Amino acid sequence: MLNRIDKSIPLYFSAAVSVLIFFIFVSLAVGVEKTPDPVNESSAQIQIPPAPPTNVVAQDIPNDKGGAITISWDKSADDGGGAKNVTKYEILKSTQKDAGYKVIGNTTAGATFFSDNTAPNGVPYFYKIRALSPAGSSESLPSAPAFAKRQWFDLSRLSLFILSLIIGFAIFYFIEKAKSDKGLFIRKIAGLEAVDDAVGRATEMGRKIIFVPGIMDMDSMQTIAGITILGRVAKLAAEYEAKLEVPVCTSLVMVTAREVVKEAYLNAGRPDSYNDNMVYYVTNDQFAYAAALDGLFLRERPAAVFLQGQFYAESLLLAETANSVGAIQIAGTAMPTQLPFFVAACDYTLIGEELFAASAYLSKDPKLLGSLKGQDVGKFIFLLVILIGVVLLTLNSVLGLNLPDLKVLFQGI
Amino acid sequence: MDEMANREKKTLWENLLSIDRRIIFIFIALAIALPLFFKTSLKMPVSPVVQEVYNAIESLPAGSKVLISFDFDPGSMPELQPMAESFFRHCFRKNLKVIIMGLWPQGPIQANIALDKIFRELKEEEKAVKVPRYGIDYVNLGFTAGNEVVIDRMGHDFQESYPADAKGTPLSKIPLMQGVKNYDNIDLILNLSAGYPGTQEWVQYGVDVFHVKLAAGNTAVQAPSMYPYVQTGQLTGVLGGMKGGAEYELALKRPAKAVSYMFSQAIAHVVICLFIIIGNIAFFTLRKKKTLKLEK
Amino acid sequence: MSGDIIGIWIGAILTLGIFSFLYKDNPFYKFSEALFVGISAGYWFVVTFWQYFVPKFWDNLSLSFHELVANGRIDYHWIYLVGGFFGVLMLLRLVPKIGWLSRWSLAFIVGTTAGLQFTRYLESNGIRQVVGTIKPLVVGGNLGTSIGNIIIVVGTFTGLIYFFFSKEHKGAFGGAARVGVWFLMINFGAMFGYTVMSRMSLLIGRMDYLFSDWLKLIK
Amino acid sequence: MRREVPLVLTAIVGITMIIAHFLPPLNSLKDLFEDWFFIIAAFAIILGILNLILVNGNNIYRKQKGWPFGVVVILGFLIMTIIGLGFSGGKSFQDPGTPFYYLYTNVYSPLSATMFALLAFFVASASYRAFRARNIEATMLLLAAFILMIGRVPIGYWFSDWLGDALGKTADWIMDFPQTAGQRAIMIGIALGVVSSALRVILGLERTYTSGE
Repeated sequence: MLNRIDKSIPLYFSAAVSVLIFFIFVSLAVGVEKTPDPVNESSAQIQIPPAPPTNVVAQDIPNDKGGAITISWDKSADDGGGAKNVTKYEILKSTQKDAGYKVIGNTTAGATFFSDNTAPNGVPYFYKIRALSPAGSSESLPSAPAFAKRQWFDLSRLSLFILSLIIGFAIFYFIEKAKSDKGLFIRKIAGLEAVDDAVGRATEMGRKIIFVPGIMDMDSMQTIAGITILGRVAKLAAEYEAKLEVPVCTSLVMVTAREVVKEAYLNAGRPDSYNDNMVYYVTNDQFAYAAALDGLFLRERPAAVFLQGQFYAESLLLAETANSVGAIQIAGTAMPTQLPFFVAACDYTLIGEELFAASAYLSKDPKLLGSLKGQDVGKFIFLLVILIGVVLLTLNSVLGLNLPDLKVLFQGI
Repeated sequence: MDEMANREKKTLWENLLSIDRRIIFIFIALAIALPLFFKTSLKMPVSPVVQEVYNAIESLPAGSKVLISFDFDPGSMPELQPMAESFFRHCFRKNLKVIIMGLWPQGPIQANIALDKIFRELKEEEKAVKVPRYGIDYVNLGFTAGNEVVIDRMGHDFQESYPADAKGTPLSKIPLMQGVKNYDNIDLILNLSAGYPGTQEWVQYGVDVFHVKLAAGNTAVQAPSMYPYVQTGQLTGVLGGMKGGAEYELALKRPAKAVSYMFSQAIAHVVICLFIIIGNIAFFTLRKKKTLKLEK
Repeated sequence: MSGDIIGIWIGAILTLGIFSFLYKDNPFYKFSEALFVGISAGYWFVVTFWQYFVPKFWDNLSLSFHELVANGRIDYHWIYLVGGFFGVLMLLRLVPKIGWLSRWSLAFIVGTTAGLQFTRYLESNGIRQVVGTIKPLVVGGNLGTSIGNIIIVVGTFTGLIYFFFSKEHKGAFGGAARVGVWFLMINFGAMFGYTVMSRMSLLIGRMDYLFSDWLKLIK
Repeated sequence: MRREVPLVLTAIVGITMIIAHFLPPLNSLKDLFEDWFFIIAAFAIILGILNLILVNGNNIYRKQKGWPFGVVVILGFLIMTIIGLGFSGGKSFQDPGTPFYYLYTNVYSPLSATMFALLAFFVASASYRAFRARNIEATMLLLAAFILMIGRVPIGYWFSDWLGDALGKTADWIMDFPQTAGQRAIMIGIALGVVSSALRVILGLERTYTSGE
């Protein structure tokens, strides 16, 4: 055990160092925050027509594919102050500084910016803002020319990019490392230790195992995680010769689940025990699906019920009914709003991240287990960021220092 | 102590611990149903987050355009439908123009159900007020698939997501939609939300990107995760669940369904809490007995 | 008008049918359940057709078809044919010999989901929450905020420690994980309690439907 | 072909999606792929429906236990579908006055809302069973739930304004601080879980659904 911790220390250390270097790099890149110009509110005389908007600035919208310019201005003195009679602003655009302006849009009073999404890349445009009131209108001076640009890399997502690389690399590294490292330690996850018992119990009692992979479609990672768990459970069921039933909520999940279960039976050496009717479609509707499952639970009295995937309000409808027929329930979801109900009504609950770890854990495949260790590196990095960030801010607050706020790193996100 | 009495008592506590859940069900049904027959309205302050929503609508001049996105299904009707009705009452009372849409397939139907009710109410109660006309005072754009992408596309141009309204009439032929290109021409967005996509997406893709003014009504489950947005001003205000709906009705000075429901709500909570207390008393009494037995 | 009254009677009877499940499974519930499954499957089929298939596939293709016929131009809407191609591959499952081609569509879907959610979750569930936790532990002159911040930082920190997989929960590490579990428990309890309100209001809604819309006992 | 194409396709599509997030010109790929997903799902729903009819038809044909309910399922499906596709005015099938709207409001909607409302009962029975102060963890669960339940409704106001306010404030405080902290830990964990699973899928380590045969 000690030996293993020792081995991992250099990695944690190098992860920490790379994070720190990254912080310094980005802090330099982000630089000091500009202080906003004070708004000039001195000229509160009653004027007809309203005072023109001032300080019109047109800029390319950064980090987009181009084609858009943002225009900002300071409010007319009569908007919210002075005569208070500005009703709206019109935005005018032209390719020449002094002529050819056309209205391209308008905003309500109080607004101070507008996005022009009709600016071809590379063409310089001038903008004016016109303040309107019942008494008349007045125009601002034209802005400096601006042109839309296409950016190839979204700099506001740089920190996310680097973080993705670091965590992705850590996971990849441990997957590779695990191929040679046999004695990887993974803590026990109670809910998953119970899977064997649940399947065994179903076999003994001669009752069914019902597996519910959530109510969402294949465009959710939770559904995919649920279905990989189904693969492991189906293999066990095949080995124990327990009866498995998988009612599902969407067609794509039905197709995928059939592939998985068939494969599992094949791997367990019992392809003959598989038939397509084990996995069947009920309805796409959340509550009709719950109604059908509740009826099924009461009629079949399954020995074990697995609820693994993305659940919404039907979570407790399913869990309470299955509980009332005495089934062992192993639930798992990454929906924070539904976890409380599973915790209250089920025997075991996989909480959030444990759902995603489950298939790796059950497979006992060193490569997959390695990826769990990679996840831990990610957690370590997050903990480190929180720790450093909190310490810096606390020092600022207590000692009145002016250390950087780490939040700046993630500004664009 | 008498042997017999002791044994009887024990069974009582044990029975309580493994009580048939149908007994609990009966109590809950009564706790909800009976109070409905009493016209009791509970004392209740209008919280600031609710008052903000009210002010946002109240401060709009007549003729302003309000976009209401219906992002829920019949499951959440009891919580969100009273809010929808209050919003419509308020908007029509102020002569605002209402544009209805939905990110959930069933949302626009829910809007129609609420409108149906409001129109009947208007005809019956306030004959003087003219019933809003389709296409002029309100329009229903219907549902379009794509979740938050819809919000984003509408920020550029409504046409990108809604070439036509729910009836298939091109937007260009609807009087109300004249001069409405994107959010820049909308004065306020209201969102009734029961999950994803909903208020969070409207904040992230509507407010953060296009700087629209947004107020919302949420299910009680979802509302607390929206409070941070209210704190930062990204969200003007939020009505949370039936309670939020009731407070809004009070602010509007037109108590309707939600207010009368609050009494049932309170009684039901008391009943559940009593059950939990009884359960724990039974649990501890039994445990004490067991340890006593062991000591003997 | 009579249609409305019949409608409310149908709705009320089906409502009672579902409620009868609370007592025990019975034919009345079975009927309501079966009707619900059938009707809802039909509902989603119709919705899928009119609101997904037609606008996303049919409308886009007919647009590009018109463009081709009218102007002889090949516009980019043809790209939706790729989606249709994958869709047809799915349907090939009905033909046993070439059913395996449907796996291409599954592969596309699974790949898209994995790629999309990788960045989405890292951003909104990961970084945003980390940023939200970076708070000063001591805020001058404001005890309430200070205590609140300390609780958030300690809770998030220890909660995260609970999720570590490759370290045994022993010693100081185990102690921290234990504290983390307390915070998880408070979270679960609070969320549960908070939700009760919303669940009760659902039942109130149904009771109101029965007593005022149907029986007209409450005005 | 059977084994390799799906694996390669998953990897290419997955990596493209990740990269597209960082390259603005490719951002719209996300929308396109999502549209494709909807199209595939729209085609695939036919498979589910056929399966539904097959399962119930089989029950009816073999006169298995409860077969009359199979008839109800199929009839319900056919009625809704035929009315929705053919007799409710095409795209505006959800407008008030159409037969589809009638079925929606009087059959679908009450069933859906009642099923949802069963939760009121189940919340009560689950909390009665689960909220017992067995140990420290369970006690925390119990206390948090109890305070929130009382604090969220205006019960306190029956007795006095002060009590109602205090209870409400305590409930808000729990939601704002300890609850948020626990929630954050769960959410950050989930982020890493998703990242790791997504990577395993893209690398082809978890591929049960696209290999075999």
